[in-house]
Amino acid sequence: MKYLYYPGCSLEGTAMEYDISTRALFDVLGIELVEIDGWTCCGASAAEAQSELLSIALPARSLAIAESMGTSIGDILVPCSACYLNLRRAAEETRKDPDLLARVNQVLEPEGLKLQGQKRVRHLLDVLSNDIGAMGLAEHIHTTMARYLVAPYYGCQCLRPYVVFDDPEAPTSMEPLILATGAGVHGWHMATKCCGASLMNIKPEVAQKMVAAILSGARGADAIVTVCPMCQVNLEGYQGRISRSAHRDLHLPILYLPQFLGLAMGIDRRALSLEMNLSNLSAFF
Amino acid sequence: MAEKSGSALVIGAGISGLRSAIDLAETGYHVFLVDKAPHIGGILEQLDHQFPTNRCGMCKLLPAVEPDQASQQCLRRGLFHGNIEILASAEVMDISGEAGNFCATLHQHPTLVDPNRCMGCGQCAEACPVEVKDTFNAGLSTRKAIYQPAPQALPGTHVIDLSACTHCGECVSVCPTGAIRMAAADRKKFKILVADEASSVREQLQTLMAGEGFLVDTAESGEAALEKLKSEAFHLVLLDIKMPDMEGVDVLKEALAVQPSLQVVMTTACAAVQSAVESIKAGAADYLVKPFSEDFLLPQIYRFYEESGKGRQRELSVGAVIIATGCRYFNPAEGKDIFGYGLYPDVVTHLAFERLISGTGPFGGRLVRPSDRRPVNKIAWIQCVGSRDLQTDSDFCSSICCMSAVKEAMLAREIGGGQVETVIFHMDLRVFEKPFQQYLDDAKRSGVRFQRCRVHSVACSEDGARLAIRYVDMDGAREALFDLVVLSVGQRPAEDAEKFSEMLGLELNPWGYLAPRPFSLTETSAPGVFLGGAVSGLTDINDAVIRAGAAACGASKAIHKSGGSLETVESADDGRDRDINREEPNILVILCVCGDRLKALIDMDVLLDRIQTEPAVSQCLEVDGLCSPDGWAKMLEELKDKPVNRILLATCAANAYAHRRLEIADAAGLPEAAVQIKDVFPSDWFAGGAPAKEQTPYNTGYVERCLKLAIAGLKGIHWGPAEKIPVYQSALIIGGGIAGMTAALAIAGHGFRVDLVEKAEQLGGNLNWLGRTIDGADVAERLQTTVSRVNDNSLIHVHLNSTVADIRGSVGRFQSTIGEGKNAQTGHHGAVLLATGGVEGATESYGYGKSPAVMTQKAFETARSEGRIDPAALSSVAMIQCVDCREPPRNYCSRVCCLSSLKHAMYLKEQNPDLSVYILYRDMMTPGFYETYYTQARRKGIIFFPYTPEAKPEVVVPGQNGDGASRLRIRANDPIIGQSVEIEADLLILATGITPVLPGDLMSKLRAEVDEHGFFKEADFKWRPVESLAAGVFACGLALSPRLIDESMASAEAAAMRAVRMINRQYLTAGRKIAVVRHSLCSGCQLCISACPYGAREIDPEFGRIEVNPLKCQGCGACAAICPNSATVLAEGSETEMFEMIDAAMGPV
Amino acid sequence: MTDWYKIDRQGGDRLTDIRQFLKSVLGLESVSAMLVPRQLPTKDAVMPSLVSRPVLLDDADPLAPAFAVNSAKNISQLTRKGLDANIAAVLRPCEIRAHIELVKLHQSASEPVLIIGMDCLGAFSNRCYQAFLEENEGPASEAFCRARLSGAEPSNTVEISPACRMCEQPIPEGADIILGLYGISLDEGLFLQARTERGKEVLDNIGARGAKAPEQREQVVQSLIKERTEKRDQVFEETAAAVNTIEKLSEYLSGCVNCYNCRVACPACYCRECVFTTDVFDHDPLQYLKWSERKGALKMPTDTIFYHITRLVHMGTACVGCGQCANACPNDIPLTQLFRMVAHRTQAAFDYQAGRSADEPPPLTIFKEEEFDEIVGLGS
Amino acid sequence: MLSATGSPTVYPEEKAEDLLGPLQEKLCACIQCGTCTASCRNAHLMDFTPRRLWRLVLMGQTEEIFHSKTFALCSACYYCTLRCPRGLPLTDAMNLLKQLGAKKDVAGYRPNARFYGSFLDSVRRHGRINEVEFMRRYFILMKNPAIPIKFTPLGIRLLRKKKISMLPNKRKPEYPLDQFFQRVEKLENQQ
Repeated sequence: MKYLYYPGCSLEGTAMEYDISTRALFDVLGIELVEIDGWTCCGASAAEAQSELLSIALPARSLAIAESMGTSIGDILVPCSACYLNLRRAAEETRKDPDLLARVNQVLEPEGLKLQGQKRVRHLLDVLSNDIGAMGLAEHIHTTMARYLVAPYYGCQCLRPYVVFDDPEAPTSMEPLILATGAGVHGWHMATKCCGASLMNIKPEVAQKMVAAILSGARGADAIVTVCPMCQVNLEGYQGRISRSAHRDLHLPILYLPQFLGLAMGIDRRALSLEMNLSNLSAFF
Repeated sequence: MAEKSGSALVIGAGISGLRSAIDLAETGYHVFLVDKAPHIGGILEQLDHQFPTNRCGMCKLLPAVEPDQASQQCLRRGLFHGNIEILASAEVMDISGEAGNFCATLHQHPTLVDPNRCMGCGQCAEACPVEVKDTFNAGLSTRKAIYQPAPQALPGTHVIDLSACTHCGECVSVCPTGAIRMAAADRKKFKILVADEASSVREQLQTLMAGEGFLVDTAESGEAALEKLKSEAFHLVLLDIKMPDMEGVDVLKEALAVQPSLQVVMTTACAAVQSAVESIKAGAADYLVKPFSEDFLLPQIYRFYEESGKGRQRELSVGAVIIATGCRYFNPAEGKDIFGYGLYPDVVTHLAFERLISGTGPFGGRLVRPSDRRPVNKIAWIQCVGSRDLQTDSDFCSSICCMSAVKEAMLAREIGGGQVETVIFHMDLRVFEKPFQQYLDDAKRSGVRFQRCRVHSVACSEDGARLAIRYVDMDGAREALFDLVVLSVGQRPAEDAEKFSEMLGLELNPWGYLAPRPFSLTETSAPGVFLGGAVSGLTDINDAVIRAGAAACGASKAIHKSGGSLETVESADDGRDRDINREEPNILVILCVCGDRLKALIDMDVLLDRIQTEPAVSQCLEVDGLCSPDGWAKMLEELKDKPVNRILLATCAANAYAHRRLEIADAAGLPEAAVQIKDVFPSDWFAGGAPAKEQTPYNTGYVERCLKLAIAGLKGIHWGPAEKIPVYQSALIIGGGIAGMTAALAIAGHGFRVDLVEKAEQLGGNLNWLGRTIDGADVAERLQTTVSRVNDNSLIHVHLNSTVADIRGSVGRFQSTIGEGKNAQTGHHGAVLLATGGVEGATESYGYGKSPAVMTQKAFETARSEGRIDPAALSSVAMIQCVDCREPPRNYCSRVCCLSSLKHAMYLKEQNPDLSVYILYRDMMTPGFYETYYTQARRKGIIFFPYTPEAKPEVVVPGQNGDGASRLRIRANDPIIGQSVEIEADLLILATGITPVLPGDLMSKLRAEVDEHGFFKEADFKWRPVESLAAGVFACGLALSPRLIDESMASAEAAAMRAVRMINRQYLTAGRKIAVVRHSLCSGCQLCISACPYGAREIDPEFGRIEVNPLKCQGCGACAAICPNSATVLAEGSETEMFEMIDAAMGPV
Repeated sequence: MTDWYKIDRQGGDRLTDIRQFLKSVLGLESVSAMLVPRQLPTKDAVMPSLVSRPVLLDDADPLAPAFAVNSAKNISQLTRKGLDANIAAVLRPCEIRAHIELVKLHQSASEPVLIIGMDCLGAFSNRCYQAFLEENEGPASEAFCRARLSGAEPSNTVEISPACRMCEQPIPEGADIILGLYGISLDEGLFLQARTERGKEVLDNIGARGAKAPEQREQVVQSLIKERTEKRDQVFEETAAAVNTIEKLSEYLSGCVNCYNCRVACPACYCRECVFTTDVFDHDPLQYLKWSERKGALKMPTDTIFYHITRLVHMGTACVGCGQCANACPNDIPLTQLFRMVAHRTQAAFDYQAGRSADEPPPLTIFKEEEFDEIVGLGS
Repeated sequence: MLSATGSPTVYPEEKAEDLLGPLQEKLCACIQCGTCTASCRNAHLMDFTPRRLWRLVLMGQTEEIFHSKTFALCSACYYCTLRCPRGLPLTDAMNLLKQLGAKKDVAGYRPNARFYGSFLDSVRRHGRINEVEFMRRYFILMKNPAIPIKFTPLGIRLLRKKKISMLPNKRKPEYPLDQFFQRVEKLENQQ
């Protein structure tokens, strides 16, 4: 099995450990990730706030490259939820609107690219839960994680607005994966509540309150696992400041899902880049 | 009884189906009433309370004139009508042929219980080990696999739920009458082939099913399976969807080619469910998901086994078909489930709530939470769940939920003694029918709270004890806690809609409902096939009953047109009319002794001795085993030539025999009333609860007392010759608008003369100025066709420029004076229909009359059609809804105005997209599929401002207050932005609604009532919506209430059907249970006249005596109760009889 | 309408003034006769009499504490079949109320009758009235009147009837003309109140002159009503305690001999033939034996409790509390207390008051969608 | 401002600029039910609730809309879009407002616009985002010394973890997209 791989900018920078652990995980699973040649930024939340066409054309560029890489490799796998949504949106909107597709292709044409809409855009969580599944993972689990109670945090953009692989309001897809490691699932109400996203840059005081509510909701759990670099950095980057303003200790380990699964599969901690996380992961060393 | 040749098929025995069936049966046709469910009544079986009375009232569907045609008993218990054959648990598989000559193929689902033997004792259900969710109680409780489908139905015949029954046989062994058939012998002949690659599956299934006695063979590949199917016949194949050598679907197709009648069930793993669903389309009977548990699998196998039994197909020849299969409801657990339905047990649908508060419901009528049975203090209703929601593909309104929520909230408050807090979260309140607004006001007064918003979500409260509703008010998002949340779930099309659409080539609307033709609510594109009730969109009871009447009318016309005779045939005298009043009571007592069991418990000699001393008893007959067909037949045999005039059948479980009373009566040559079936000992005497032997004297006394009570009652049975009143076989219709003309055509279509009286110089009424309907149908064209059909019909006599000057008489015999002066004619009619219509309401509000720019909707419509409106010359138009409406004194919604405004607004916007249109409204009344026009109007950019009666818009007319402005100015408030806005408009269109035109003098001469707004007062708004309590007087169209054109026409057809039923015979037969006056005792206090709800009594002007009209009298007994000295009595139930019965009941034990 | 008129004292006592007033009314062309309590010439009895010769009104005595018959029954006799003349009737408030009930039951007509209502001072039972007469050696109406108005006991030996003692409606509200007594000084002459157009016309025609309302009256009347209401409620309480089981009720009624006097005396009992005298209760002789066998002993006559309960059911909505039932009972059964209590509660349940207004339809003749929810509703 | 003057808005308004046209088209089926407001995690921070904002859009109140902070506070969680009973693309509409806010250079929205602008500049230059460069440019644009300070602690931690580097990363491949952006701009301006 092979997937086209779109890491996205974050996974080259602030979320390197997400990239590293994802690759490590798939390596153990025996699945090849083929990085899209010369992929470019998806536009993040900036493009859509500046220009409608740009917000489609930017991700479309990477999609078109992916298509040019042939049909032998399967779907496009995207770990970053923001990239996933932007790529997916470009794919869906151009499929619905032929005029838009034509305009996008007008932009792409000078580079010798053409978007045809052949590739499916899949989120990492989608692939893990549907293509591999808890059973598929179980074969590779060597270390029980029974000591841990884990709070699955889905965030927004892998679930919404496109309802693809899970209930956008009450998602459950992470649960079998966590359970497969032997760990327990922390039942909570915050699993889909927005982390504040780019508000953290623009209105940090607002976003930090949102994160505080999420961290409070996870009390009792040993860790939160995420599937989005934005969520990850927002949840772990400001724990000190948030604890101070909430007058409560809200520190909590935050891991990327492949990091957590990787631990259960016995992958070396360094190969999962656990040391790069901003939150204190001593409980997992 | 008079009979008419011709028969009809009514599919679906809910309210609508029942109404159609009874209408047709009363008119004399034979009706097959088919329902998939094992009981009749549809959803009404589950609803105890209906708005606006908060009670039931279904019995009002029963015939009121000639009441003896049907058993006058609670319809939720059952319907027994001589002309109606009820086929429960049956499904229509195919219909072929044409109007007047259809052939319908029926499949009878097995219930495994013989209804002729089952006495409803319930011992089987006690013994049954299988417990499943009780769908009757909306899943709030459980029931057994063998169960009584509706708790109130009589006799309480049980059925087996084949999807749950494991065929363990426990019930068979406890059934005292051997009513349950679960013979193992036939299973050896039922051949099953298991085709699966996995040997483990093959072995599991083979062991399991062979263990049950079936003949099982296996195949490991598709090729092998086909080989076996080619060589021998199988009944059932369990086929894996993925065979090693070929796709399961291909195996299926080939298998069906080899054995077309083969039942193939696909087996599949979870992941391949999608392809399993596709295989159904390819002809598979069903699919099952692996892995199977035994408990799940066996019932399914048995289901196929039982369904394949012989004699399940039946063919019916009918002249017309009415489809009244109702609708389904939205399942809020589907999709996003934002309200936590299925997740939190205290989130229920409105149907479940009805069961929850029902006395026969899971909690005995107590208002408690399903989760923990604790009392409920605060309830929320969430409206528009799966309605008016594009997210759930429901761009329609479900029409009934506003009122049902209001009703439920009022009931909850009543049950809770006013302590229960009730909040309804709603969008628009759709109070679009005549009594709705007033009911809503009552609810507000009684303390029901209303919150206008769309609820965002329901979640568990933080402490986990309650439900938190998240919603928005003008201040932003809020959260409120409740104990119970009721979801007003919207409609979804009937499961069968698509099937019938394919079967008969019927049209479906965009949401999958069977769609009627333009200008009709019931006619389909297939002649002879009609739609009734909610199958074409959910309706309230009133509407359903009217549509059912219209459908019956259409069916009746179709049968008549194709040669179904309207000649009445008198059936031979068979004792049913024997006058036993004049005979001394001479009673035969039949006692079922149940083998030796009764003798073991009582002293039979003593009993017989004591009974024989009763002078009225001529003979006492002991019989055995009435619950067996043999015993029953033997008993009937014994009755021949017995010189008795009354029969008492004494048994256990009398209810089980109630519907067979006529058999006994016919066998003995007696009227049915002369036969009584009574319980004289408790059924549990024979079911393990038998009392000890030493109690024999007590037991004997017990039976004696029961017998003597029954004998005393039987002595008082009154069955004389029924009075027959000759009928004028023609109808008078007052009003020549669309309703009057439609009714005239419908009645004339049955071959009767009609006098159609119109006061104007031309026919057509309001249709003369209406151009188009909102759905674009051409009104003028329709009017023209209708007028010429009326004029061309030789049976319809049109009197233009005429009124009815005087009218006398009552049902069957009205005499009228049509016209005045020397042109006056005298008319003789059996029925009178008022179709006098309505006019646009007058107003002085909002500057009307002060400026030509302020006009009514009618004025706009007229100006538009005359080309006096130039949309291009306008830049801004405002409309105000509910002008002088929906508040006292005109406290009703006029139904048509919102649609008119939308129609006008969209017209203007289409003609001139730059034109701004503003609609100021209270609640937009776009029920049903009209909702989509509201959506369209918004999409076209029409801007809507809601207002409340407390803060109405203000209008400043140019020149007023010394104002120099050239345009109208309308000031209103926008609640969302919380600020007032001012609209400058070139034109202001006022929706002033409809007021009725009903001649008061004629109404009082007809003894028919007028409601407080001047509309015709229905005998009952819901159940008898087109007739007056004064029999023989009907109304339709706007005289009844504000309505749209197609609704007016439906009411006209419904009224015509009822009228035809009055005039289609030469004589009307009075009921036998009616009141009589003993003039020698009467003091003339006239209390009885006031007390009679049917206007059946009046003072004879000649003798000053009180007279009873036998056709109008319903034998209710109100007169007898109010008369102090029994000067008026009911035919049955005089004091002497009552005293005797009381005396007997208080006798020794 | 509440216009007051005054007729000045003519010099004699109040009874003389009243007789003078009645004569002037009978003197009107529009009044053919007058029904009024009158001393019978032969005996010391006061009975309603239909007087057509004005001079005979010198024996009229509407102040006499005698109440042998509720005159509403007499008016029914006079008007039921239609009366082609107009009469006047001098009535007590309870008689007026009974009359109104009978009109609603189509047993009387209101049009031919001009009603002159007397403020009611109460009356003795027939037997006590005889004792009163003996005590006073003559009618002594004036003395009775003075005693009652001053609050003193009119007799040393007998009390006025229980019905009157608990009567909280002593003012003849339904009359055309009210002859006022309460709160009016004896020296001031007659105070008359026109309650209807018709009454006003009569008073104008006889030359009565308009006057201010008597000052004290309202206060006197209100305190009297308050006192009587308290008395009434006390009686209700005692009676309820005395009949609250079927055993106690049968003891209460044990003196009944089925003479049906109470029924005959009752103004509201209007049936041409009572159901208790029809064949319904004409039991088969064997039936009595059967009952006796079942119980061991059968009290005779039978059906006495049933009779009274039936009357309570039939008349409970129309009972005006005049007390004639008890007055007529030969065995001194305190029927008035029982009937008033039951009637009061029954009428309250229907928000009805017997005799209050001719326009109120009797209970059970109208149908209300919503009523008695406590009985038929879901909350019950 | 809306509530300040108390004088009513008069309709129909003179259409100054057809800025809101495409937005109104997206939203005109709105029934003002408020599901968007109840869905929004940030609604309590907004001066106008989303429902009110959409109403203002439909009523053409350009000035009020762009005075409002509401659209700037949208974190694009798509809850409102998911829930809207009319199925309206509300998050897209918020984006459109952000685009308009940037185009109009609305004062209250300027920091956001510059943040996104800096981001896209970086993308335009390198094809992928260079976080350090983009933040630096953003700080310079904002000319507010308080802003970089707010980000410093996180920046230092990221540096320490070697997730970002102050030096241009030579190892990283570059995919300049300037021409691509120019094509987009050109095409968009044609519309």
